Amino acid sequence: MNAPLDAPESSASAAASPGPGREAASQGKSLGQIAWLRLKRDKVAMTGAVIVVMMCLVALFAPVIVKFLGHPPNEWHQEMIDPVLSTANEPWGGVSAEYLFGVEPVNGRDLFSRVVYGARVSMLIGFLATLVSVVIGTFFGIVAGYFGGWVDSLVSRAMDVFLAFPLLLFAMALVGVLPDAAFGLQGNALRIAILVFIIGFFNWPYIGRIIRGQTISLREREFVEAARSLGAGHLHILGKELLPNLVAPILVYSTLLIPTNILFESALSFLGVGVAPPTPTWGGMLSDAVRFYNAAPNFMLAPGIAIFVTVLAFNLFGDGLRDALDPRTH
Amino acid sequence: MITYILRRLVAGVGLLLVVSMVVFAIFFLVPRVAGADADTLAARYVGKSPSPEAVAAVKERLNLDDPIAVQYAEFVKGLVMGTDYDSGTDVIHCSAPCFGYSFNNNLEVWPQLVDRLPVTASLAAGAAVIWLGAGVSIGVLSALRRGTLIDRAAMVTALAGVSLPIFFTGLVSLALLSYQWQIFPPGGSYTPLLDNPLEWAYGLILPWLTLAFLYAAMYARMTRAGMLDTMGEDYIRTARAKGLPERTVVTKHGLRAALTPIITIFGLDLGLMLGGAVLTESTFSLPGLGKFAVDAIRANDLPVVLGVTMFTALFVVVANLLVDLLYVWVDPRVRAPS
Amino acid sequence: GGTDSGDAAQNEAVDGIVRPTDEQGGTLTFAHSNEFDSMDPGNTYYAANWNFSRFYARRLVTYAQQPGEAGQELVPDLATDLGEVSDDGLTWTYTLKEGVKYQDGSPIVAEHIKYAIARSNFATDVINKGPTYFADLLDEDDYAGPYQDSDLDNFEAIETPDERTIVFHLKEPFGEFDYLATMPQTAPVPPDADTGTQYQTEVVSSGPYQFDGQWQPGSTLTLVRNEHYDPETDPLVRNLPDEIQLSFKQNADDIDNRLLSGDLLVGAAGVGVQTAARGRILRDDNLKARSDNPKTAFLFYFAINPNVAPFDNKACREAVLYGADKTQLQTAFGGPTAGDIATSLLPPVVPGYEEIDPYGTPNHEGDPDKTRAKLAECGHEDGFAANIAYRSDRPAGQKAAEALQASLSEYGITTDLKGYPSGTYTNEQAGSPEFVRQEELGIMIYGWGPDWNSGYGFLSQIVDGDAIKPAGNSNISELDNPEINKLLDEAAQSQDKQRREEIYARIDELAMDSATFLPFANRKVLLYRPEELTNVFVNPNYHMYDYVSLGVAQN
Amino acid sequence: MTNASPAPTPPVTPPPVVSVRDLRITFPTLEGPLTAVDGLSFELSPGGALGIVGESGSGKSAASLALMGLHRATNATVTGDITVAGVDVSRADDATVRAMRGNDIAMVFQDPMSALHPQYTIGNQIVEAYRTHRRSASAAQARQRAIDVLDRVGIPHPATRINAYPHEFSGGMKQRVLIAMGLVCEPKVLLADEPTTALDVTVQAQILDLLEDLRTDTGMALILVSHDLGVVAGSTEDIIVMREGCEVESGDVRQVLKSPEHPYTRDLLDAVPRLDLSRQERLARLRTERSRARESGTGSAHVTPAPHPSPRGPVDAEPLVRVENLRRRFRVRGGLFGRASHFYAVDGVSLQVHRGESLGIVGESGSGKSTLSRMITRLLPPTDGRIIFDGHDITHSSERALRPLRRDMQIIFQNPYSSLNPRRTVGDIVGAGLRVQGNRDSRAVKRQVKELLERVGLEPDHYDRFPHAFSGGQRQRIAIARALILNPKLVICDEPVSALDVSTQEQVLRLLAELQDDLDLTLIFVAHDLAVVRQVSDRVVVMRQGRVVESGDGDAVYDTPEHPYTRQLLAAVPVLDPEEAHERRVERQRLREAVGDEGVAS
Ligand SMILES: Nc1ncnc2c1ncn2[C@@H]1O[C@H](COP(=O)(O)OP(=O)(O)OP(=O)(O)O)[C@@H](O)[C@H]1O
Ligand SMILES: Nc1ncnc2c1ncn2[C@@H]1O[C@H](COP(=O)(O)OP(=O)(O)OP(=O)(O)O)[C@@H](O)[C@H]1O
Ligand SMILES: [Mg+2]
Ligand SMILES: [Mg+2]
Repeated sequence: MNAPLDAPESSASAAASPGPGREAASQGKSLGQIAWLRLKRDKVAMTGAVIVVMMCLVALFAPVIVKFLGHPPNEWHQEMIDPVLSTANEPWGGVSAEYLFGVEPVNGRDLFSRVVYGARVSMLIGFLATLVSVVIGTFFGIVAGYFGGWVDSLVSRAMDVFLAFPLLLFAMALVGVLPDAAFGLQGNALRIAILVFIIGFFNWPYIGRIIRGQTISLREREFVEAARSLGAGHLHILGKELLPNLVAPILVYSTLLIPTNILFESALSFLGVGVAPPTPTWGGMLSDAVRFYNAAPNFMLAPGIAIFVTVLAFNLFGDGLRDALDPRTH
Repeated sequence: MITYILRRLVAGVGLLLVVSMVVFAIFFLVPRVAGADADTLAARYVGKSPSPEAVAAVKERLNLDDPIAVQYAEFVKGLVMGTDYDSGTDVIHCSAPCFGYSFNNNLEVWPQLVDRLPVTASLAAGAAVIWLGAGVSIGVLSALRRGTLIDRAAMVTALAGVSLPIFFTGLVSLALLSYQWQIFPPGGSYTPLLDNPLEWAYGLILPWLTLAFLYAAMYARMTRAGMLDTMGEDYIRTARAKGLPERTVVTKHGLRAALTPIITIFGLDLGLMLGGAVLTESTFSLPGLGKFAVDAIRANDLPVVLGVTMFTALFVVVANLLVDLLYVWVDPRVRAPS
Repeated sequence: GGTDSGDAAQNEAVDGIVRPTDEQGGTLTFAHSNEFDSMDPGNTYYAANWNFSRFYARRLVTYAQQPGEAGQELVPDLATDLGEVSDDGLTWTYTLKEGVKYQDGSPIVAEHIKYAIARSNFATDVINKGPTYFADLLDEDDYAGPYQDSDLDNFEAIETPDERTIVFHLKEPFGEFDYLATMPQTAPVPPDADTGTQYQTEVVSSGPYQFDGQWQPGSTLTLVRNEHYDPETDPLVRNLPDEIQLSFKQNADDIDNRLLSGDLLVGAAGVGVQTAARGRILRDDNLKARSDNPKTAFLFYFAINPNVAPFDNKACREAVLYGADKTQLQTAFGGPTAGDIATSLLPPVVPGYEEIDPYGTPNHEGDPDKTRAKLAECGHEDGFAANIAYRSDRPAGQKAAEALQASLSEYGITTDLKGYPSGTYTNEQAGSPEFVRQEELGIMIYGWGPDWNSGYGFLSQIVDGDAIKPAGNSNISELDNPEINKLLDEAAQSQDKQRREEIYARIDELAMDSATFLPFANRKVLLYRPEELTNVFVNPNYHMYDYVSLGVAQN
Repeated sequence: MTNASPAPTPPVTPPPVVSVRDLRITFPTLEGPLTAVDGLSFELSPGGALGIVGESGSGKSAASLALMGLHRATNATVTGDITVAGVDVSRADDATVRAMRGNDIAMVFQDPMSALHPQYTIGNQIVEAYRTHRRSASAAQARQRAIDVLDRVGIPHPATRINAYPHEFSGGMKQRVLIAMGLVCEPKVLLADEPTTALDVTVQAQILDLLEDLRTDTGMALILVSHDLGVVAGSTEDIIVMREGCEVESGDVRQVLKSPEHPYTRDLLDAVPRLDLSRQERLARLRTERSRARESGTGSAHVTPAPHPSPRGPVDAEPLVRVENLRRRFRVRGGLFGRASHFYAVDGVSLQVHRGESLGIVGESGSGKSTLSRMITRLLPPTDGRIIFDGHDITHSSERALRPLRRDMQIIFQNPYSSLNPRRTVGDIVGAGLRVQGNRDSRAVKRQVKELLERVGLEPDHYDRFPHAFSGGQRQRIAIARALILNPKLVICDEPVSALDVSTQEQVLRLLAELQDDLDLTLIFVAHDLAVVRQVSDRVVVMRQGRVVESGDGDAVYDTPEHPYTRQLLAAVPVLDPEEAHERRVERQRLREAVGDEGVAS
């Protein structure tokens, strides 16, 4: 009854190498190369990838972009604002060649610059938090799956505990009670560190479960036993035999976790427990924009669409990556 | 069967206990690490301008000077057996499960939780019906029409659905549908079901749709993936070889198997959501548990935060328990030794 | 464009009574975006609730039912007259009217008022949300409150020689004692009905309306007529509607929309409409005509704490005062409809106010030269770093903090914004000197309104060195100037209104001179009165519509 | 038609019940269209039996599915004419084809484990098949009918077992259920696609016997698809040999098997392991072939033709492996709610393996062979007993203490797909042993690996490839190379060829024999296929339910089996001669009655 365990792998191989006499068709190409070939063919995923790369560049080169296309993100332009109504003098929230997305009500800050700078926080937190989740999740997942027994029980119960928490509430509460300066960090650096840690830390069970499941099925494969019979220790087996097989799921779930984390950060900012102002964040802008939904729709749309496009791009790419790496989808 | 349920129950209670410890530690220990002391905690019970005497009195009354372990034991005792509180005029009994009294309005937390549950439950139940219905049918359709225009359109919509922050969709739909065109009632419109079922539904349509949009998208994707997997299984071929009509093959054989794992996720989602659909309730100002919790967190109202968190954990644990039992029923393999 | 043309009609209810009537009937609906701290009249510190609770909790004294200055007059309510003060100023005596009854028809007796004050001021372990002026002023040493000491006779500072007489003995003279008698804490509470913190669920009414059954906090509060209320005993007309409904935790924007559409009659919090509705009202002359934009006695300012470096140096504080662009602060705060630019502590609506602007700058836009000079004087030519604390859940305050940050940054003063929940802001962060020092909160935004409309009511908590507390401190500038402290004491004890007002103006000057206050806005609120609302005027003490006067138009 | 009248041409030819003309099936793939079946034609008369044989991937299943019309609505392109029971499968509308499926022609699939829906009772699934085509039947009637067919296929207590779920049945029983499901509407044709590939020999024999019985009793026609000529030989009248989608030879079974015309058929025949060939004969044949090859200069390079010592080492010398009374207990959860219970997968096994010897272990699935092998290599700690390897008692040695000994004992696994790490290159996989054992000189490692790759018949420049680029046979060679790189004294082969095609199997066995010859290896060879074991072992141990039931000299066990179980195993092996197959069937019947019906439950 060992068929189900390695069904995907063996069916893929069976298709690739039909008979003993015939040479395999796709010889020489590594699975990674095959995946890349497939990915390249997936227009939608590639679009996602291009946008992701673009957004990363935007985040990275925000100062340069803003220098040429906007105004400093924290610079006030009250001349753009009607003091009585608090909204832009010009229609459409002041959208013009000078202010590409218009200006923020009340203080006339350049929305374009703020959206561009907002990408920094979102991306930074999205990536770092994912890294934290992946590291913790992979470690515990692999250890639980490989050693089984009480280790597995312990880790699995811990994951249950984490999954039973209302994550958002918890993060909110935690951000609220944590001190203002710690670990030699303070201000926004600390805030970001805390957010990264909380988001990352509370998301690890999702990836942990996947890795654990994969590890359990891998552990049953005979190559693990073969390694043991050669005298390999646990470290070798975990690192050299199992980990390479987990790279694909880790990669896929990372790309799918990043957008989730970006959304999570924006939700926290929206609820007012994100990065402190005036640092622009998309969620924070949205939460400010609520009050001006009718008078300045551009204020709401600019960060909203930015979140949407970024998250969508990551999702598209992640989806494509999953398909490309999945041996079943031929 | 009985032993199984008992075992699961014990495990659930254990889980709750651990959750309560962690939550308690975070809310009572972390602030202390961060510099708050018994005085500041006590001050939270006192109004706008607390006098030192008032603070001291509260501290005394709530035993805030005790070691944390003792306080935790008290808390658990309150949960299980209830606690007596001195309300001033006489001793009032906060009966089990007692989550203590809100810092803010001096009211027992538990009845307030129970009070807000119907809102959240209405929100969750309505949304769940929509998202399960829509998500699953779209997912099935997409899987069956794999690669066609319908499939692509459905999946792009689904991806959009999971990529849109719920507060954004909520806000935009409120701005347009409620305020601009006034098709739907504005945020915060909640009528209890028993008062007027029509009003109830009308007031909740927008939150339902917003919430369901996100989840339907997720479920459509999961269903599609599950259906693609199961429709490739050998037993589907067997069913076809029996001469069954395609509809039977898809629903009775394919969907049944594809839905089984979705039950787990649904249970977890629903459990978490019953603890408060935080963003939706905040966006639509629905007086449910999520909004309650957010307000409480903003006001640093620890007993309430603790209560909602525990309440949610309880729902998750119970939902998981139910899912486990349901699983036994839908998937006979679970009964077999693995 | 249309911001000027509608001015004629705006503010109609500030200067006069709109649609005056004595027609009874209808349901008066209120909605609150949050909830009151407690509906217990002895346990609340919200102006709006002091205003609202008059429906069911009559006090010894109240305000005349008039708009404008006339409305600041005190008139006896349950008492037959204003307080009668002894020559040494230490004893105040009130006599109750005859025939005043509770909702169950039983008579209101002086001892119940004594009891109400005992529970609200001396049982701070239980009832602690309201102010404790009585505890501070009464000549009482070791009374433990009615819950620990059920013998009311041990509470010696208040005497009730007979059922209708109540005598207060003070430690020191206090000229404005009648104002204290307007507080809801003087509303009578029958000891038998008192359930401590839970009294809020079944307050025993002494006014024209009573709770409709036991009320569950958080749910809609319905008030129905109190049969035993006798309008003859009441100086005010406050019984027009048949029923009053107050719902809580409503979405703020939603409240505005319902007000504008006439679904709802009053926004209970009394803080005016939100940004979104403000835009709509100000753009539409018809709507604008139905709005009022009264000044309030609420001041917004930044406290500059002299115990946090570099603000221990006065020149550094002055640099901030000269560097701030108040027009920017005003816009950030919501523009002219949200507040006038403030130049000193005392709000213009407080009697005795004198206009001064000790740190004035051209057009209020800041004075670069003076700022630089002061920076040089304090030894930081190129600026310095500081923190600005604000309430993270108050958007206007946050924007103001950002505005200050923006204008200071021009002088190299870099600031970090530190947001704290408003729920604990006064108690644990800005109001905790220890915390302020530890986190180096040099600049803190704060808002302050008087508990009653006088200089003492306004100033005593925020400039009095004796009022500095380890937690819940309101004097967050930590100003401890002996001269100010002395003047405050003198004002308190003086029976001479004229003299008191002179003193307040002097304190204002002295406090400003300490350079620990950067006042920037005297709040104004934009109120909207739906057409169905009758008998509307702005109460000059609470700075919102006078709730108990309101009626509902009958077709 | 019955098996009593094997005449190829009956006097009156009734119209064929299945006729296929010029069938062509093409699948679109990433590498372009793939023609899985290419111009296949055949006919099947009512009551006839047709065998379709061919190696894996030759298009057998694709063709079978086409008969059922199961390529409809997939992306496969099917051309040609298919007529089944009067229905033109390629042109009829969906409803007609559906009415035909299960009713006129029923199919039994390759893998019984996955062909049944896990969430419905078997009764439900059979009843469903019945009521689809017999709409007038009441629920009670359908249920009765299901019980009847279950009874017919030999499920004990069908009236109660009808409520069981598939996972509660063994593989053989599931296959019976599938057959019952096929029978329930009394189809004219039963199409069995490798119905026994996933099963043990004994179970395989039972299923084949059952099919034969059914055919005789009900008169339905049978199409039997298999890659094993032995399976087809005993159960069909006509045969088609397929290769790469084309028919290479067809005709009467006897004719084709006796005098195959096409070389491919001959290769297939040669590859079938022969039970009647002793190890000595096989060794002799092998050696002559090799020396012949060497003379002509085409053989593998560095072979020392050291005359093989006596196959059995000196009896008095200390054996390389001594196992005493070894037991291994496992915990099984008794269902979802029950308490856990214990059972012994290996229960008191004692055996010895001498240096240079090769010991065969046979037994059906679950008899504890793998558990035993894993205990000998200490991949699994034993519960009881002693293991002495090369003079060391390793029964309870720590992993650290074992590490140096691991050089000397290696294991080759059953499944070449799961025993190679798909994410590591061949070089890494083979060289792992050296690296793990502390050899840090990567240049030397690489050289050694390349040499060994060549030795096992792979190209040295396969070094950097990943396993997925190799066929099953090639993979097993990699696995062999991995096992040999440390020059072990003992190699345990746990069913190294049972996942392979007959022809590949032959190549791998040949390689193993050569290596043993050249490197003086001691082998433990585990298999469930008796014929395979016979060819490679000096001594044979027969296991059943964790115990050794018989052991002894290889040829002796085969020629004069003592234990009835051994006899039953032997009788179950399919043979190529249809006449002999018939005799064996009778013999099996007798033995089954003697041993009892235990086989069914396995
Ligand atoms: N759905 C499909 N898509 C693409 N190629 C397919 C598909 N089904 C089968 N093939 C290919 O068609 C060829 C014939 O497959 P088929 O399953 O008929 O072989 P088989 O003879 O039954 O082999 P086995 O003995 O392994 O079952 C193989 O090369 C296989 O990879
Ligand atoms: N880890 C385990 N836990 C529980 N039971 C096990 C475990 N490993 C093996 N078994 C059981 O022990 C018995 C013997 O298994 P083993 O794998 O040794 O059989 P085998 O003879 O190798 O069979 P096959 O021919 O199928 O490989 C089987 O019933 C199996 O289910
Ligand atoms: Mg096949
Ligand atoms: Mg085995």
